[in-house]
Amino acid sequence: MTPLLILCPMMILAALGAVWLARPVHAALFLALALALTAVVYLAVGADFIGLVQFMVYVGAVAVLIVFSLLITRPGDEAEELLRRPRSWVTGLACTLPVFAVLVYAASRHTCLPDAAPENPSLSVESFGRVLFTTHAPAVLAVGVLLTAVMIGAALFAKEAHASSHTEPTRKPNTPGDS
Amino acid sequence: MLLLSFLLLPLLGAVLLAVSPGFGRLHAGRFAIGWSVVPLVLLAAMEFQHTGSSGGVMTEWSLPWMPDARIHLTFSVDGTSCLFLFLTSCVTLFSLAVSSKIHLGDRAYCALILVMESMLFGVFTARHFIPWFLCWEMTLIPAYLLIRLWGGKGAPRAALRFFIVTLGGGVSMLLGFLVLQMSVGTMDFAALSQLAAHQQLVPGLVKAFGATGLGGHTLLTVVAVAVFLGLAVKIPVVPFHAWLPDAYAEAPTPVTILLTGLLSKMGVYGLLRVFLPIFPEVLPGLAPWLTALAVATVLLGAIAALAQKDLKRILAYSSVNHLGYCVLAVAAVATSCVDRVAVESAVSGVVLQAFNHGVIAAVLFFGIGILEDRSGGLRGLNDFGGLRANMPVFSGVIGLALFASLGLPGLSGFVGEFLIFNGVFGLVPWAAAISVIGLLLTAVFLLRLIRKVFHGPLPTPLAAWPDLSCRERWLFAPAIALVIIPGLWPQVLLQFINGDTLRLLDQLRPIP
Amino acid sequence: MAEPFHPYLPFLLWWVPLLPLIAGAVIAILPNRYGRVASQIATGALFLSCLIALAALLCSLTPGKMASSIPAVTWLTFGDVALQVGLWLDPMSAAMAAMVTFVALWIFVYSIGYMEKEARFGRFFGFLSLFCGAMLFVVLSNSLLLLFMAWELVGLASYMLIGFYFEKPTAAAAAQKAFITTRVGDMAFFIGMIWLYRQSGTLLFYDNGNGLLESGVLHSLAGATTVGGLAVSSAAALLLLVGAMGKSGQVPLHTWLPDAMEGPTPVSALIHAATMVAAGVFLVARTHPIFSAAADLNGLSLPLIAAAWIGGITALYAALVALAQTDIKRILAYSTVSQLGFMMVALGTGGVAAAMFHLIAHAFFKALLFLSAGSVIHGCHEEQDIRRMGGLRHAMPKTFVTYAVGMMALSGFPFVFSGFWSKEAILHKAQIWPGGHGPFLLAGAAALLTAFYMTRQALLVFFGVPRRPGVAHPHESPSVMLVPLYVLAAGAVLLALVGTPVWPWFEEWISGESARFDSGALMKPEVMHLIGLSLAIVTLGVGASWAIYRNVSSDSQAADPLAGKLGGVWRFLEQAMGFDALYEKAIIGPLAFFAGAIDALERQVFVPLMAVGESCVKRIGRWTGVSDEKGLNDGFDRLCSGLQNRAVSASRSQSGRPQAYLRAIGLGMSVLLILYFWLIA
Amino acid sequence: MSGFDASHSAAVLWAPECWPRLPQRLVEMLLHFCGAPDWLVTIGGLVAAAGTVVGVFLTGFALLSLIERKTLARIQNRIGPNRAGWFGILQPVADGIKMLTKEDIVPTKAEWFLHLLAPILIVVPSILALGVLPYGREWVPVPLDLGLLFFFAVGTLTELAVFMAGWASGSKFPMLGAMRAISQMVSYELPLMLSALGVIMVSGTLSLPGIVAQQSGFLLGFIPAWNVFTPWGLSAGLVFYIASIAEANRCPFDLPEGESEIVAGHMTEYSGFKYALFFMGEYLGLFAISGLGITLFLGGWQAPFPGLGSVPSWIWFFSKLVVVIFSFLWIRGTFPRVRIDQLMRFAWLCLIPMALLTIPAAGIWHFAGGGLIGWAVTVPMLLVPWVVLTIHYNKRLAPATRTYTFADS
Amino acid sequence: MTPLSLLLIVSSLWFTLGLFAVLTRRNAILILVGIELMLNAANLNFIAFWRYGPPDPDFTGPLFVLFSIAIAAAEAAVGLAIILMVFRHTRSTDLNRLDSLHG
Repeated sequence: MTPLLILCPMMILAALGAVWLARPVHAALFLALALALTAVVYLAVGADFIGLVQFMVYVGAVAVLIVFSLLITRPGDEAEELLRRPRSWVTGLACTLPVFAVLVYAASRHTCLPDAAPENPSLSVESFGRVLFTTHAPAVLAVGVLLTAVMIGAALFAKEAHASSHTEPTRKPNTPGDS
Repeated sequence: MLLLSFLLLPLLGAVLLAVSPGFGRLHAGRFAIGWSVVPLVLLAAMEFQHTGSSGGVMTEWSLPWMPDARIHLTFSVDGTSCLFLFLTSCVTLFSLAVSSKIHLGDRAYCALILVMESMLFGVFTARHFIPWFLCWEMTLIPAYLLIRLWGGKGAPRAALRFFIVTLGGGVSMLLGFLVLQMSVGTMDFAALSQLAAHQQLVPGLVKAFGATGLGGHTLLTVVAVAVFLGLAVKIPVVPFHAWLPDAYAEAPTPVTILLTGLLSKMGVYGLLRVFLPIFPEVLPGLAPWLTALAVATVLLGAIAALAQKDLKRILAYSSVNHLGYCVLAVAAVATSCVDRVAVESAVSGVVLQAFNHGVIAAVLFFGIGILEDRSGGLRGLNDFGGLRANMPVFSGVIGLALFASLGLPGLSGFVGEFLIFNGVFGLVPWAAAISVIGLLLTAVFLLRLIRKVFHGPLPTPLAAWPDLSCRERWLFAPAIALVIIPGLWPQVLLQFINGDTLRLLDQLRPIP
Repeated sequence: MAEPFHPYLPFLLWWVPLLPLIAGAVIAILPNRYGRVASQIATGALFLSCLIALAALLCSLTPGKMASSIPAVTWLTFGDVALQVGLWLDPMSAAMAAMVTFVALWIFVYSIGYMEKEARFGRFFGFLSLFCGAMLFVVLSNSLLLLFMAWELVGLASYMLIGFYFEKPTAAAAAQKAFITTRVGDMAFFIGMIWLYRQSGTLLFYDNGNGLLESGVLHSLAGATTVGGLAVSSAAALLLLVGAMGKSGQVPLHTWLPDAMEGPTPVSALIHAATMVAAGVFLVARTHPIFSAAADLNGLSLPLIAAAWIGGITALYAALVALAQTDIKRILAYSTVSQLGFMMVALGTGGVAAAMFHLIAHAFFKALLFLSAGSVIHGCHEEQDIRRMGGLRHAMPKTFVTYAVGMMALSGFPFVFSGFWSKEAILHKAQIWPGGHGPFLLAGAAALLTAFYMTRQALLVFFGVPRRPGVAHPHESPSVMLVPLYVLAAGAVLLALVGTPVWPWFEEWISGESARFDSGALMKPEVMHLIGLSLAIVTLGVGASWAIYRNVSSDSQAADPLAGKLGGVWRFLEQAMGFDALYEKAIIGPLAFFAGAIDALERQVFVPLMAVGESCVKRIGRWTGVSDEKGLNDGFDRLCSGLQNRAVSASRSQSGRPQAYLRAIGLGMSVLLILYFWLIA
Repeated sequence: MSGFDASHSAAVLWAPECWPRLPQRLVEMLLHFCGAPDWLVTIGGLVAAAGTVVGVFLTGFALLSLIERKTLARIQNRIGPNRAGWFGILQPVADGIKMLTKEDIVPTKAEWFLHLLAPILIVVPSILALGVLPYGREWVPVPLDLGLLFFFAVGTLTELAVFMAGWASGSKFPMLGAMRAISQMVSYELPLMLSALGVIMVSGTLSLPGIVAQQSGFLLGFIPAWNVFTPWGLSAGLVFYIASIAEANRCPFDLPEGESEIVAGHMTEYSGFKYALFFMGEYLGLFAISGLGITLFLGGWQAPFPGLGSVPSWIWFFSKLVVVIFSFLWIRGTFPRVRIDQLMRFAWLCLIPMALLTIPAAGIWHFAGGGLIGWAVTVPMLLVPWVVLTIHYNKRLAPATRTYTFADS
Repeated sequence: MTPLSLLLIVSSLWFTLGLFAVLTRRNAILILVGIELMLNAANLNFIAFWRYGPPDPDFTGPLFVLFSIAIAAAEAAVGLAIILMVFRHTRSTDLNRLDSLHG
């Protein structure tokens, strides 16, 4: 409980930063922070494996991808973003507040669970892996196919980019006096 | 599944060719040639698997497609099919191998040929009308495109004519089988022949179409004629042959090889495996007409060949003449099947003749292709002379094929003709006696061809032509082996079909 | 009786025909530059097969074990019917095989010298080997089918050899003519064979009582009748006879034989002596039981009568035509036709043995004559016209001697030459033939003329003065060509020993009886008569010829002495009685016309008909296309454009900004949620 | 993370095998003796253990920076640092003092916080990673069950740090350098992890000590049963080795800091101690990744020959580390730097496919039990692609023939 | 407040914030950030329920999270690839400029 009490406010703040900061890079870095904190939460509640995976995938890959694409696209100045803030507020809140209300309402209903339920033991990697590769082997396969497809798709995108934007410099033998 | 993969294999090759732009100039051809070796290997495997079994169905694959209408995609291979499949694989491979580099650089060309091979496999293995007919008609599209796109000057016209006429035949056949489907509710060949053997086709027809006021027998005759029309156009039988000389002459040589070596065999195959077993009831009535048409085909083909000046047209008519013998044998079997030995002989003869003609015609048309290649497109009878002097190997090979074509014993052509005449004489002596003139005339025009092209003084411009190149020799070698070996040892082919022959014989006799 | 003479014979006998065939195949794939090797292979193979054939001959001499079948092998099976082929050795086939291999061997040897300078030296031996192999199969076959197949191969080989100088249009045409003419006969043979097969169910000659030539089958064949009450055996035999006529150059299918002189001389020798033309006669001899199956009490049947008459006519016709020829080889060619006529007469009149004896004797001396003629031609630098020769006996004494032997054997010089006795035997058979005297008279006349024209030829070639200024130095041939001549000459003489009436060993042997020496046979009155007649004929012919041609002018352009006397008849004979022209007019012309007509029919009727159908289809297609375009498509287009206009106005609300959509969705969902809770509440 | 076990026998404790753990033990004992609660004892022990590792590797870093310069100098036919101390042995100390005393410059356009955070974030993951490696039979600073996963997970943090450094500097070269570095690291991380998968499959554990234990024993009595001596292990080890060079940004894959092109990459705008931190992070990363490679493929602390059990196992680990690091130096001195497109293509078209191929190979090996069948199947399965790829790259990457003309000729 | 409800509150807040980002941010990449937040909110719920919910011997929650992470990674890769493609064409990642679908 104690780690959670420390972590949760940090998570909320990080999420707020990710959503609210006008500078895209800052927002992205806050996202990374938020995700890393999630990983820590997972570790804290005993889901070690999931936590490490979360760290590896989200912080190591997704966040890096996002900042990388920000590097490439160089989004414009935040002044404009800040200007249109008030307008977007209204609609945004109008849509999200009911959702939040419903979620909180639903969360408050978890009391239907027996209070005295014992906490589940922490995640054992071996038995987890056993379940994963026996009962859920088809799903693993499906995810594998999906990832392969994504990899190929991404490679194709990249290839097209390569073809359109990048031409390999051709080497020419040095001409005399060029040295 | 071996069978299914075998059937679809060339199609897969075609698809691969079609979707891979990576095949550059020559690679498409190399790929296609290499690919078309595979069916031969598979066929050998199939044969090896079933070696020792006494004929019968070697392998079968069936898929209920529209079970309610009793339409199954049934394919099976028996000895006769096996022989035709072998022919198809060989001739397709040969045709690809002899194609010029320009053709082989074209992915579409190679792909179309492979598509055609697949469809031919289907025709020679399908045991239900629907898949059979689908494949049958699907061969037309690649054939049309091949003639049209790579043919000579008159090719568009010839191709269109070929397409329309054969399609017309197909429509007639389709109508015939639809009538059968509506009356007896099946289009499965085996089921139909079973019904025919139990004489239940006529009652079925009467029940379904009695309202037309025609008798059941007449109705069945009409259906049989409709089916025959479709087959006759393909073979072709006089008077439905007018598309043939132009199409053969205008098509590029490898495609001509396919047309004569394989497409015409579809008709013969259909006569033997579809027409005869399904309509034994009305055959005696139709037989005189069939015989007359067959004799006309034999004679007209031979005589018309005498008047031709174009080598390809000569050989085209020669094909008409040779396939006429097949039709003749079928007509004789249709007449009566009292003389059991004669029927066996005729039926075996038909298969052998079809097979051997496919091989021989392929060699001959390739020979003409070489002549065209050397001469820059000439192929008139009088454009050549004395080629034996500077192209001895070529002359030897083509001479061998020509003699095989005119039925010299020891070469493949003789066995089929002997068996056909043996059978026909036992069943319809007069037809055999008349058709022998065809054999004689075949010798006349083929020898004339030899004399004009290979003998006589050698014109100066021709003296520079080189003899067969190493590649051409190696192309000819297996084909020539296929001409000689079945001539000396016909059992190598006959052992495949003897079982089927006996089965067909049983189908022809009505079960009381 | 069917047990083999020798344990190895059934195995070895196959090699008799196979060896030359294999040699031919080997030579076919041997590059042309190995000509000498090819000739050695061919000669060697033939030598081996000659040895085996002679061994077989020796085996078959043993009395009591007259015939042997080599076990038949199944060649093919159709349905459940097996078709068998095999070899057969009886005196007839043994004698023929020995003769063919022996004579051909010497022709091969001769060819090595004769063809020395040919570019296609090797090929020539390949074809010769093929020729011999095929002929040996004809001779040894125990199956009509195998016989037919070999028969056709003989045709192929002859085609190749006659057309050996294919650059010459005449040679190419002659080859084609030979093949097609004989194929006319072949087709009849083909049908006859199939008829026999269909009728009897077997194609084996001898098959332990079930063979075609054995009494059971023969009975049934003779019993069945066909059109016009003819027995099937007779009808089929007639068809076989037509085949034999084609191969053996009987009138009217003889025209190819003189033209076949376009081939090299050894080929002519081979065709005329050992291989090709003998095949026809041999066929009739072999299938003689079928010919006579339906014979009446006199031993007459329609095919036999036909054979006798055709033979007689051919003999006389060819002898007449030979009178007027000037080409040394053409004269010999016609003489062959004439002699084949003799053999046919013998076969028709029932003398198989006589026919075979004449066939073998003829093979020797005709080979001898052709080879000698070749030697002459060779010596005269490829001159073939006898009017431009003359006086050669000084220049080529050895050739002259051998030629003279051959000439005398052919003309039937009495007593020491085999030709005399064989011809005498034939005349004897013809004379006592119950079917009439026609063949006998025809044959007798032919014999007279034979003596006449052969003497004429000999005189013109070897006697008198040289009539050709160009031929300054005719020379004798090399010994590789001469030795075969000696051997064949010896054979032509020595054969006489086994065919005299005193000791008719050959006849008895062929007909399966043991020979006995009977010196009294010569003194029988009918024999004496006949011998006298023969003597008279020969004397008359030779004498007349001597009288006319003894002093031929030295001018090579001068007309023949007889030409003036005979006038138009001479020209008629010179053109071989116009058979070629007749065929040209009666067959080839109409056929060409017919072909043209059919072609016109194709182009004018069938193709337009098809075009009509095609254009109908096209028109229907165009019509449906237009109606589709105008009716369906236009209507659909209008519908679409109407829809489009409405849609444009409707699409204004779509800003294209995804977030606007999302917000709309979000708002909508919020409203729904509120609604939901309101409703729940 | 077991608590302090007071009953640990002194004999074991004082054995050479346990020397490296002495600080931890001592702290634990001290805290226990002072009556601290268990969790404090544990934490204290862990801190001490970490301190040991950090101390050892910081010393190693200092030594390595000298050794590298000396070695490179020998390779390039120079002498290298030779002024400070005996054979320049005090050079690292001098460098360190120099770095610490230099002015810390923060560019005006930079974001000072991220600019500060980046070097720290570079060092932290390396140290974290070093913490889980098994250095000896008894010396595993933090024995995690998921050690390998942990190693990779923290390793990914480096990328973010590099990004921060590049972006926060607010200048061109760092930005370009960061882009290069990130793309390179992302690309080479894949083969790195994939090649480790085979080991996981065969050993059946994610725990690094477990992986080392699995490699114990000898084949035929003398070949160590290390993963590198199996076909798939050799293949995966090769991939791992190459990828680790790239992951450590070392020559010939040192593009992110290619001096001739982009000055010093993401470190351009750093100076003083921050710069030193970057350096430290890199060298610590090098140690970590080499250590992981040793653990996965070279048998970790296992002795290379039988009969050497009495030698403390961590000696073997560090010997191997020296060899591996030396090979890195050698490579750095030998190979020229590759082009960025060659680098990327090599990763995606060669290393990743090969790494993927090792996975089924390892599976086959695992199920075939490593016998003859395993050899027969996996050797061709891996050898052929390697040979083909090698030939291909020899052709593709071989530079065009150049003709040089010299100024003085 | 139990740990479960704490986590649930956090996750619903995350979800709302993510949704808010999706609706209001104009940079496509930042919209992706919002999406990631939403996904993680869901993951958090799964873990929370697995840990503090009824007994779960089959690890349904972690399993779901694992798959979700895998798929989210794929989604991020593809999404970013698409955004980069779009950027290459329009030189912008501003969603409001990508209105070529408008009616």
